Amino acid sequence: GSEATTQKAAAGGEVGPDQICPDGTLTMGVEPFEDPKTLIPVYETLGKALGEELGCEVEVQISDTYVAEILAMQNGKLDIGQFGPLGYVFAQKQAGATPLASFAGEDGKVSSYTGGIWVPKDSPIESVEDLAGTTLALSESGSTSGDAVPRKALIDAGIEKDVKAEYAGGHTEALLALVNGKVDAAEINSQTLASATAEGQFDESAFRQVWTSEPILNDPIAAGPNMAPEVSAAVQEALVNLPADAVAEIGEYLDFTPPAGKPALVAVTEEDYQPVSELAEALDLTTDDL
Amino acid sequence: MRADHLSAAATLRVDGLRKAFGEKTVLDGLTFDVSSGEVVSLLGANGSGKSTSLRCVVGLERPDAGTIVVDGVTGKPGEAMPTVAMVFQKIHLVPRRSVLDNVCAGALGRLGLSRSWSVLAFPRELQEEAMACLDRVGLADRAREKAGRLSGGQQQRVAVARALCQRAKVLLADEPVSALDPAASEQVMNLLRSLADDDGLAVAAVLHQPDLARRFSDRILGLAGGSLVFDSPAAEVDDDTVAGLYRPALEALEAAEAARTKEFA
Amino acid sequence: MRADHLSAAATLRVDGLRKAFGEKTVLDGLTFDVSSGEVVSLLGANGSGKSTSLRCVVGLERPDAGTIVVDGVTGKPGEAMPTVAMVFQKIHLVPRRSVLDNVCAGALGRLGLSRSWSVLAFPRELQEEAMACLDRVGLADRAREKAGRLSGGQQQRVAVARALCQRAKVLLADEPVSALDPAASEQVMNLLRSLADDDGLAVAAVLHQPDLARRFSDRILGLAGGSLVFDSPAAEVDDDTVAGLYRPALEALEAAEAARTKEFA
Amino acid sequence: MSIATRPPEQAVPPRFRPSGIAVGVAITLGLIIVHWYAAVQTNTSPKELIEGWRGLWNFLFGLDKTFPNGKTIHQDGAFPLDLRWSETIRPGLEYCLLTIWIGLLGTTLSIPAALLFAIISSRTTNRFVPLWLAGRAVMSVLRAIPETVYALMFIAAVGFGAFPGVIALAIHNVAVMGKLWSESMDEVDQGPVEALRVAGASPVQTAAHAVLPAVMPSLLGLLLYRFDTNVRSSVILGTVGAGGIGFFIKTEVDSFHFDTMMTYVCMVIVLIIVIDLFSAWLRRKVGAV
Amino acid sequence: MSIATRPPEQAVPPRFRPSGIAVGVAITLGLIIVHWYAAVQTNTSPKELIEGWRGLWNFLFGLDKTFPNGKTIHQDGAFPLDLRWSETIRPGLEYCLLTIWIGLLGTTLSIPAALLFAIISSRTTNRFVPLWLAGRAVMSVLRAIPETVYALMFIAAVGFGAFPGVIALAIHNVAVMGKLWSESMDEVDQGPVEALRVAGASPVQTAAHAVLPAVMPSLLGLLLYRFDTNVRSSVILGTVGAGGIGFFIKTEVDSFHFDTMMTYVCMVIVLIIVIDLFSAWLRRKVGAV
Ligand SMILES: Nc1ncnc2c1ncn2[C@@H]1O[C@H](COP(=O)(O)OP(=O)(O)OP(=O)(O)O)[C@@H](O)[C@H]1O
Ligand SMILES: Nc1ncnc2c1ncn2[C@@H]1O[C@H](COP(=O)(O)OP(=O)(O)OP(=O)(O)O)[C@@H](O)[C@H]1O
Ligand SMILES: [Mg+2]
Ligand SMILES: [Mg+2]
Repeated sequence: GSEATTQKAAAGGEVGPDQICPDGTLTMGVEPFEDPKTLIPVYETLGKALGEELGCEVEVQISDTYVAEILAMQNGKLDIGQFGPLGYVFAQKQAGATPLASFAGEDGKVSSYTGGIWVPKDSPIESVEDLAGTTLALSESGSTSGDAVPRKALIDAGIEKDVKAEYAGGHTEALLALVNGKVDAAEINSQTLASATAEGQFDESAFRQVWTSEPILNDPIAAGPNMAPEVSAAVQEALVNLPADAVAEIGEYLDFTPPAGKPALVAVTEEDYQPVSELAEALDLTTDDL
Repeated sequence: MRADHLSAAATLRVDGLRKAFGEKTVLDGLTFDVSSGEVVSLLGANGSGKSTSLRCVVGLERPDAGTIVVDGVTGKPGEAMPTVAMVFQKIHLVPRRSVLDNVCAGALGRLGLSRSWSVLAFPRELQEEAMACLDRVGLADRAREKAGRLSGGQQQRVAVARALCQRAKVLLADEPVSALDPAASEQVMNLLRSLADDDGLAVAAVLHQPDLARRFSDRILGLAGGSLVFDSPAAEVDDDTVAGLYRPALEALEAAEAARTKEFA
Repeated sequence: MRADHLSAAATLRVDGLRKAFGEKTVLDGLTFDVSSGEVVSLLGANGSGKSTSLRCVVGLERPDAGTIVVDGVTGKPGEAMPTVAMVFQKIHLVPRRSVLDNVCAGALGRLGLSRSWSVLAFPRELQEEAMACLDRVGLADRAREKAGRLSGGQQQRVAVARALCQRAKVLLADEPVSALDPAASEQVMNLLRSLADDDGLAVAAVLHQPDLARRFSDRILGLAGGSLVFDSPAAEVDDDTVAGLYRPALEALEAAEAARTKEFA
Repeated sequence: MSIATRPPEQAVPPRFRPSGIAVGVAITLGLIIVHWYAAVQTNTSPKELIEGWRGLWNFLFGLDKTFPNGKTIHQDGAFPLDLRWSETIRPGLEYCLLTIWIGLLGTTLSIPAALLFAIISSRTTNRFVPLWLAGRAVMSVLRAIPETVYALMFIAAVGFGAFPGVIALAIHNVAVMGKLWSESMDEVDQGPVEALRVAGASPVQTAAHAVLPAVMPSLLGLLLYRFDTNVRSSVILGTVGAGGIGFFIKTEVDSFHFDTMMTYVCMVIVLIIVIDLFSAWLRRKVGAV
Repeated sequence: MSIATRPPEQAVPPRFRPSGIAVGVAITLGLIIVHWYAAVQTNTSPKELIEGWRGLWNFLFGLDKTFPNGKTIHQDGAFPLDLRWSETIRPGLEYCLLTIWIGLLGTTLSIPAALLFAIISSRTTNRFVPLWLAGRAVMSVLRAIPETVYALMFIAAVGFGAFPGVIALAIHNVAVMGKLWSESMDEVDQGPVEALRVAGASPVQTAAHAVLPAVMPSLLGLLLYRFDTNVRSSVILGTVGAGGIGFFIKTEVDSFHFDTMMTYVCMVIVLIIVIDLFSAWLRRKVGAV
C-alpha cells in the first residue's frame, strides 16, 4: 500500500520513489548461472517484494551471461543486478557496480558455497598435486567455482601446466563428463552436487572429493554506476528489510527455512568480495591488455 | 532383300492394346505385328498414340488391356521385356559416361548387382561384346569418349548399339531421326534397315517423314485415334493415304485460326 | 497506297554502321534509311547482322562507328532514343502485369520517378492514352487481363501498342512473326502495314519469310556479311535475288554434312 | 541373327590414362590425410563414437548402473518426456511463440535493406561496377559473421533479451537474403528489361517495372524460406541468451532436467515442421517453386 | 501521324475488384497486427536501437566515463584490434584450423547416410511409397533440430570438446544434405532412367548407372556449399562449448577482452570468405553451377 511505501521511504532517508525510479520502474538483471530452475522464481519473488518496499515496479530480466548485465549497467539499461561472485568482480571493474546484499545462511550471515574437485572412488588421485598429468573437466570460462577457484588451486599447487583442463560448457556437463568416464577428475561445486544428487544424476558414494575450496560468498545483488550513493543505500535498506512472508516464500524455493525473524538477505560490502577480486587478479582475468 | 510379311511367324505381336489417361482413350484396341527381318514404320498425327503404344510394349506404361507377345513369350503389363529394346527421339544416353559404358548399360538386365554396382565391375566379356556392338554401328574408335561429345547422329547410333548389347530381338524406335539433320537421318535409317536384313531383328519405327518411311520400310502402319487405319506394304501406300492421316488435325488447326481471325475483325 | 521512296525525307537514316564482337566484324558499314509511312523489310541469312543492326539503332548495342539520325536528331551511341520503338520476336512483355500496365510502360521514358515508381502512380492521362493504343490494335477489351494469358499473336499486338504508347515515330521489328502461326502472322503484318499507312510511322521489320516481305513491304533490303547487298522496291525482288542471300549458308551446311558422311563410310 | 557376320571383336581400350590414375591417387591420398589429421585434432574416433553411443543411450533413456563399490544408482533420462501441463507444456508453448516472433521480426525488418542490397548487387538492375562490387563485398563480410556474434555485440547496445536476437537475425538476414534475391534477379528473363530500356526507362524504372514483377514470386518464396531458417536460428540464438525456447533448452540442460529439455526439443521439432509445411504451402500458393 | 483518325478514347477499366481490395486490406491489417504484437513481445523499438548506439560505440571503441556514483571506468573497446602474434594471432589461427576440421568432418562423415537418405527420398530412385515417405519424415525431424541443440545434447551425453560438435554437425547435415541431394535427383533428366528401365535394369542399377552419373556434379556442388555452411555453423557451435574459434570468441567476451574477440571475429570473416571463394572456384571447376 502507499501508506507503507511512504513509511519505508521515510525510513530510508529523504529518498523516495521519485529518486529511486523516476520513470516508475527499476530494472533488475538476474544471471541464474548456477541453477536457473530454482533461482529464477527466487528472484521473481524477491523483485516483487522489493518493488513493494520501494514503491517502484521492479522488472526482472533474465540473462545467461554476466557480460550482458554489465554492459547493460554501463549503458543505463539496468539499475541493479545479481551476479555470480566472479561476475561481480567484472561488474565492479567494468561498470563500477556497488554490492548491496546477498542471501543469508542458517547462521544469519552471508551464505556461501564451496568449489570442489572430484574423482572416481577407485582413482589413484588423492590430492590436487596428483592431478598432474590427468584430465580435469572445468565448467565454463568466467565461472567462479567452475573455473577460477579450481584453476587457482592448480596454480597454487604449481601444476597448472601439467593438467589437461578442458571446459565442458557448464557445471552439469563437467559432472557428466566425470560420470561417463570421459575425464579423470571434474570440478563439482557444492550446489551442483546437491542438485545433481537430488536429481539422481550423481551417486556421491561412487566418487571421492579430493579438494575443497575456501567458502565462496553467494551471489551479490549490486547497484549500477548510474545510481547515486544515497539511492543505492535506500535500495540496500529495502533489501535487508524484506517482509517476512516474502522471506518465507523465497526460503521455500531455496529449500531452507530462514531462522524466524532473521532477514533473507544481509548487507555486503566490497571488502567481503575482496578474496574473489584477488583471485581474479591472480588468474590474470581482469588485467587490462598491454 | 525385303522379307515377305509373314504374320504367322511374327516376332512381336501386339493384340487389342487399350490405354486411357483419365477420361481420354489414347489407344483403342491397337493390333499389329512385326516379324524378324522386317522394318515397319508407324505414321500418324500428333497425339494419335504412336509413342504411347511403344511405351506400353517396353513396359514404361501399363496398358489397360491387350497382350504383347515376343517370340512366343507373353509380357507382363508394365514390366520391361529383356528381348525388346527401344531407341528414343531424344536418345537418352548418359552424357557424362563413355560411349562404351553407355553401351554396356544395355546389358544391365542380365547382370547381377555384384557385377554392375559400378562401371568398374563390368565383366571383361561384356565390354568385349559392347565393343562388337559399337563396331557394328561404326563407332568402335570412339569407345572411350564421353557420349555427350558425339554429334546427334552418332549418339543415335550409340543408342542402337546399346539396344544390340541388350541382345534384343525386337527394336522399337520412337522418332529416331526427327532431331537429326538429313545426312544423319539417312545413316540411322540405313542402320535400322541393316539390323533387320543382316541381323534378323524385328524393327518398328515411328516416323514423321512419309518419304523416309517409304524408302526404308517393308510395311507402313497408319494410326489415327489410337487404332490402326491401314497396314500396307510400303510400296502400296500413296500420298493420298498418308495425307488422310493428318487431315483431321489440319482441319482442327484451320478452324481455330478462323475463329481467331474473326475475333480480331 | 504505298508511299514512294523519298530518301531525302527519311525519318530514320542509318549511315556507315560498324560493329565487331571481338575479332568478328558483324556490321560492316551498313547504310539504309526508312521514311515515314513506309514499311521496309530486312532479309538475310542467320548471322548476317540483322538483329545487331536494329539493336544498335535502339541503343542496346554500342556501334563502333556510324551515325543514326531520327527526324533530324542524331542519337548518342549506346543510348535509347525516345522516338524509336522496338518489337521483339520473343515479344518481351512482363507476363504477370496486366495488358494495360505493359502498354503504359512504353511511356516510362517521359515520366519522372514520382509518377512511375509503381503502376499505382501512373497518371490518368497516360492510362487513357494507353487504352487508345490498345484500341488501335484491337485489344481494348482485354486491358486488365494478365499479359501472359494472351495468345502469341495477341501478345505481339500488345507489344506494338506499347511501342505506340512510347509515341514512337520509328518502329523496328525483329522477326515479329516468326514465333506466330500463319493467321497471327497475317494480323501482325497487317497491323504494321496500317501503322505506316494510317499513322505515318516508319517501320522496319526483319523477316525470314520472303513471301510476307513481298506482300507487306514497300522496299526490301538484303543483308549479307553485315552490309547491304540490295535495296529494291518489293515488287522488283525476284526469287533468285532472295535465294542468293541464303546460298552461302546452304553451301556451308552441305559441306559439313558431306564431311560427316565421309567419316561414317 | 548373324553374330558370325560381325567383324572380329575389337580390343577394349583401357579405361584410364596413367596420368589420370596418378592424379586420382594423389587426390584420394590428400583427402585421406586431411581427414585423418582432422579426426586426430577433433578426437574423432570409432571407439569414441561407440562409447559416446553408450553415453547417449544413458542420456536418452536413463541409467541403472552398479558401480565398483557395489552401489546401484538410477538416473532419469530424456524419455519418457516431461508432459506436465502448467510446469512444462504451457510455458514451452509461450517460449515457442517468442521464438517465432524473433524469427518473424528478424526476417521482415531486414526486407528494405535486403532489397536495396539485392538491387545494387544484381547485374540486371545495376551496371555501375564499383557500386556492384561494393554491395557484394559488404554482403560477404556481413554474411561471414555468425548470428551469435551479432547477438553478443548488440547486447551491448540495447541490453539483453529478445531484441538483440532480433537485430542479430535481421542483420545477418540482410546479407543472406540480399544475396539470394540478387541471384534470382540475375536469372530474370532479360527480354522485358531490354524492352523497357529501349523505351527509355531509367535503371530504377526498369527495376520497378520489369525486374521486380518478374521476380516477385521467387523473392517471396525465398523470404518464406528465410523465415523458416530464421526461426531455426532464433532457437540457436536462444541457447546463447537471446530468449525464446532455446534459452530454456539450455537452462534445463544446466538443471539436469533432461526430460523437460527433450519435451522442449520435441516442441521445437513440431514447431519447425509446422512452419516448414506452412511456408511450403504458401510458396506453392504464390507460384514460387 | 493521325491521332485524329483514332477511335474515341476508351474508358480505363478499374484496376481492382472490390473483393480484391477487401482481401488485400484484410491481409495487410493481419500482417500489421502480427508484427506489432511480435514487436511488443520482443521489446523491439527503434528508440531503444537509436539510444543504444552509444552502447555499441563503447563496445567497439572503448569507454572513459565518470558515473553518478563517483566511479571512473576505463574499458577497452573492440578497436583497435589485438594483433599480438603469439598471444592472439597464432592461437587464433590454430582455433580457426580446428573450426575447419570440425566443419570438414561434420560434412564428410555425413556423406554415406545422406546418400542413402537421398536415394530413398527421391522419386527417381525409389518408387516404393512407404519407404519414400519414411525417409522424408525422418529427415524432416532430424532437420528440424538446430545444430546447437544436438551439440547441447551430445555434450551432455558424451562429454565436451570438438567431437560432439562434429557429431552434431554430421547428424544435422545428413538431413539437410539428404534433402538437397534428393531434390537434385528428382530433377534429373528422366530419359536415361527410362532407357535403362527398358533395358531391364533394377532400381539400384538405374540409380548407379543413370541417376548418379547425371547428378554427380550437382551433388558435389551441394556438398561444397554445405561445407561452407558447416564451417560457419561450427563457429556457432563453439560458442556453446563445442570447440574451435567460436569457443574462444565467447571466452574473450567473458573476460571483457573485446579487442581480442574482434580480432578472432575478423579472422572468422576472412576464413569464411576464403572458404566461400575456394568452394565457388571448385564448384565452377567440377561444372556444377
Ligand atoms: N502421361 C500422360 N498423361 C496424360 N495424357 C497423356 C500422357 N501421355 C500421353 N498422353 C496423351 O495421349 C495422347 C497420345 O500421346 P502420344 O505421345 O502417344 O502421341 P503420339 O502419337 O506419339 O504424338 P506425337 O507425334 O506428338 O509424338 C496425347 O493426346 C497425349 O496428350
Ligand atoms: N553479344 C554478342 N557477342 C558476340 N557475338 C555476337 C553477339 N551478338 C551477336 N553476335 C554475333 O554476331 C553475328 C550476327 O548476329 P545477329 O544476331 O545480328 O544475326 P541475325 O542476322 O539477326 O541472325 P538471325 O537470323 O539468326 O537472327 C552472329 O554471328 C552472332 O554470333
Ligand atoms: Mg510421340
Ligand atoms: Mg536475329
